[in-house]
Amino acid sequence: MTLPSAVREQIIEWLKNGEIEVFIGWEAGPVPLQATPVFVRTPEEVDRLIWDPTCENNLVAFLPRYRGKKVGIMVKGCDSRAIIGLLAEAQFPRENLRIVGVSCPGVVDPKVVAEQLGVPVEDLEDASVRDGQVLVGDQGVPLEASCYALCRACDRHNPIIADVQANEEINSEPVDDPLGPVREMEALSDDECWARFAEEVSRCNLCFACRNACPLCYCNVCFVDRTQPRWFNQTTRLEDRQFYQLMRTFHLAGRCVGCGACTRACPQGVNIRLFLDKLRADVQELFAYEAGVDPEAKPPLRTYRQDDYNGFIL
Amino acid sequence: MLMLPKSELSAFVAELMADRRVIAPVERDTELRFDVVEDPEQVNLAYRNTGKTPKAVFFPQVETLIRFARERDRFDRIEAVPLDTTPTVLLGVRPCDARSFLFLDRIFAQGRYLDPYYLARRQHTMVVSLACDHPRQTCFCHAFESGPYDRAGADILMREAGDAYLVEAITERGAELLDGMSLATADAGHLARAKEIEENAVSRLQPMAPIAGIESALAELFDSGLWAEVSEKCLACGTCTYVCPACHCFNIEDKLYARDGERVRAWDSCMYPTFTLHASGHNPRPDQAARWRQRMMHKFEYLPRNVDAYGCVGCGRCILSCPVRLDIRQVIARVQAEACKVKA
Amino acid sequence: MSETHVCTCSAQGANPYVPMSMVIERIVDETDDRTIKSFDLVFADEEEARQFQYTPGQFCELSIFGQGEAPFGIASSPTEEGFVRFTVKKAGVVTSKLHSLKPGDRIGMRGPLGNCFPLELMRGKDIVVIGGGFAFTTLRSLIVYLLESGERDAYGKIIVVYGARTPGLLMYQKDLEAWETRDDIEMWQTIDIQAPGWTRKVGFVPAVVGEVKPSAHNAIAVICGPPVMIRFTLPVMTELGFGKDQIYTSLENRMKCGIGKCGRCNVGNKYVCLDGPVFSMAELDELPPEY
Amino acid sequence: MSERTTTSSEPQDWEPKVLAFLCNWCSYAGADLAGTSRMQYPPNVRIIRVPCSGRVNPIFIVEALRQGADGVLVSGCHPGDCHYLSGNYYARRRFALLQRYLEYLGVEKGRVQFSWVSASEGARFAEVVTKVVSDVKALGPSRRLNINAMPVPAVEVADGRPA
Repeated sequence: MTLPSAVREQIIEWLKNGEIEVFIGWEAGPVPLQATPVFVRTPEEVDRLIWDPTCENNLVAFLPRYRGKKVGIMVKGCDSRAIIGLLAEAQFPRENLRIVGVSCPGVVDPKVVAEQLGVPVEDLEDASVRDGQVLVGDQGVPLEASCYALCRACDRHNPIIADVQANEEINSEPVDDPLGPVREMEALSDDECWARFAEEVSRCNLCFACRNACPLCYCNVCFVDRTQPRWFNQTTRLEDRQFYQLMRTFHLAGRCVGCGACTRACPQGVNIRLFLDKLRADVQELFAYEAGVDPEAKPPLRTYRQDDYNGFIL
Repeated sequence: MLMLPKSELSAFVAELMADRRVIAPVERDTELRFDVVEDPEQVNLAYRNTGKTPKAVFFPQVETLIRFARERDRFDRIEAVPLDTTPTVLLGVRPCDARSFLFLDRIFAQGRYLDPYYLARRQHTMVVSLACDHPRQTCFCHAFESGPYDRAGADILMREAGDAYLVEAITERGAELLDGMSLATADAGHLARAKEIEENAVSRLQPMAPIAGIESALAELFDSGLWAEVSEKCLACGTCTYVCPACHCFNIEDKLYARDGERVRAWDSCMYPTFTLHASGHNPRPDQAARWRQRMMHKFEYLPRNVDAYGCVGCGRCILSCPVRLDIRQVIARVQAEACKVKA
Repeated sequence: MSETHVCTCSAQGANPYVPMSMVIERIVDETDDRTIKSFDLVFADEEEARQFQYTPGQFCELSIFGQGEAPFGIASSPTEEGFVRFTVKKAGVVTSKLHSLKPGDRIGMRGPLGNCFPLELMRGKDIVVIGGGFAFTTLRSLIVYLLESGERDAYGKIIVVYGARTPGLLMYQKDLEAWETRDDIEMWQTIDIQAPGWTRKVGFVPAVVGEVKPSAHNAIAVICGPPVMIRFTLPVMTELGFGKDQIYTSLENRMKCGIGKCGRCNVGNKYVCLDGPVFSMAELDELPPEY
Repeated sequence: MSERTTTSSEPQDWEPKVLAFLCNWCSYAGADLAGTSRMQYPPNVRIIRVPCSGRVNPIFIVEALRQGADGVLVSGCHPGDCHYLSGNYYARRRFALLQRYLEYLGVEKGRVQFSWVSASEGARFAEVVTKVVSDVKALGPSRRLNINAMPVPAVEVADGRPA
């Protein structure tokens, strides 16, 4: 679906008057039900931009590459928190950003749609999204039933930072409990936890799509790429998969904004949110902090209080 | 032409399993992938294509090359790893993937040095292809003078024929294998049904310009701005190279344990900055544009010049698994268009 | 190149990934900053020692088990029997570990790999060897070979220009001194800035080459050194009349397998490990600058 | 499938290996005092001196477990006593999260512990080490994250996982 004309005109104006050099948005992709990122530099290209529930990528992941440039960007509710995450960590100046926010009912997971219809995912060839339905041939699946699992637990449909809002706000409660899977895992015995962890990451290919799709994973050299010392072998043995997932997620403790980009990007369907959500829950509980809400707040591991939780110390 | 009723597939697999390892599409860890069959019932041939490629059967994502044992407090006793010579049948491979084996042969089984690990597995494995009755929207095997019913790379080719598969020996060793099995001769009805399915399959292919000749186009485009453009949305994750049946670049690393160690090779990817990073910090391919250029040049220019084959079979996996849906067909089209512009 | 010795064991179908076991016989600090050491290796297996034949310009993969492998040019000459020398600068994981080893320690070696300097082509010609700093390793192999192979007469003049930042950074000092006293080789050593006690040339390598003015007539030049040195030396060579097919260099790229399989050391469609490391400038002109 | 080390069968004389990261200014001095005062504590602990508990990167702790440590102790100055004023406060936040996270992933409670020990608390150091060693002993040899306790694939098939 092309953007409302008012929004298109605003983007064109930004491009024309030099407020931005490039606008990062989505356009229709080669695969149905999955839009693809597009980088618009001229007013003529603005017509390529779309918004609909196939726009799953968190475009904020591209922002750190455009340091020093003036950039326009489209963000969903969850994505907008990543912008705040970057602002809070002083990674991108707000004045160089022009933000178009869209309220998002949840993005479509083709695998879920295929499952609902009982067909291979490749057979969703003529699928489209219209009027709250995913249409495949003469069959339709309601949008609520087509979303990524993590979108069903979404409590942040609306952008919390934007210069322009492209559509109407959405006020719906999460269908699933956002912390449900975490609480389930917490209730397991340590043997079961370990087995669950191993099972989840045993599919990991170590392709690093999660890291590269994550807007907050902007380290110049990731620990897995370091050679002196060398921490990591990219050999997809279980121990390497566990080590990678453990350390990467922990490096996001207090920083992960819960946008789910990692989990959606994973070509192997590893539920990385299961780990990150635990960290987010603990950060909330121990330090009363939620990442991606307040650009002025100090990230919890960059500050302290004298009366912080001390109960775990011998 | 022989025939295998679908109802007898399990029995057929069981017969193969009697004195061979059978690797076929099976459901593992919630995905369908090529893996060792433990129970004939597990084999699932009703699929479009697997997410991962069966190249891993010959060239595993990670394998131990040598082991070293601790001696005099140092790890310096080298132990070679026995080669995997288990007689194996690789069953149900799509023709695009079967063709990729012929390509990989040109890398690992030709030239001045031979790769013993690959060679051992390859020589002891029979490839049974399953013609592709339902090409996907992202398939472009036909751009390589191939198609969903290509028999290249197969020892035996199976074809969908309704309630049965047509089974045909392509190579001598394929014929030998079939000789030992009691398959009926195909009847006219199934032959006709198979033909119908084949025609339907071919008609599903999306129009696409042939790849042939792209190598000369690419030769002119090393310094083109197009690489920065096409790679702009690339996340540099390397998934495309991991799912590619023709990508064969690898890393060799040592792993050390308390009592022993091993030298392993693992798939690597030209999409990673560390792929070409020198110890000095210098990187001859400093940005994602240079890495994408390498990916395209390697597949479509260097390999045709070096081993006379494209490093791509048109399976479309990279398009389907890309987290940002970067479509290699569009890049190919851009290259072809750009080359026309340069000429004009 | 026909004179390249390819390790016969791999040609016979043996496993090209399995290293030979080598014992470190001697370790020499080559520079006064102690970042560069020469390692003289001897074979643990006599049969492997007999089969190992190489030509100047070729390289080997050295491995420290548990740390990994890295490629190094062979610094000894086939004429120096009983050991294989590698001169290694401490830079990465493998080299750091290598520098911590002692005589008697074992390491792995695969090779010889790659092509070599164009010895056939050099016959009957003057040979100009230009080196800078740490990149003198395979040049030493070449010079020793030319002088000691018993066929000194088969080549014309040998002119060597070797430069480093300071006198203490010039490697193989004993060899340099010995060469200076000979009359069948013309030695020019240079340092970047004047140092106390230094009586030879002062100045960057390109400038010294300009002063020495080696004749391009019936000559072959081999240049190895830091990229910046090569970049500034090339115009000087052109001015002296050297054609691109008369100038050779040795490339380095990140390398793993060393046998043309792992796919990372390529420059265009050429693999440094298989088609190189020695390339003529004419060949490099045809290739993209990916090194 | 075999394992690299035979940790599964616990020999009678198995003794845990505990790695301790001690801050230079307080806990390391405390350990020193325990030693010079000839206080008894289990010899199972290997000490790495670090400038401050705040210097301890979580990856050090995980790497210790990977390399086969049965337990890890990090000890620094008491809150308010940090030589660098606030290093231990930052460390405390990090470790609170890490300890919970490791337990969440199935690493047994008690493998990774934290303490504050000052330079004058030799007896306290001995007490802490005694407790950590006895906790780890009760847990048995560490197998989770330990690369030596991972299965060794015999022949790699398909995607590199053991057949």
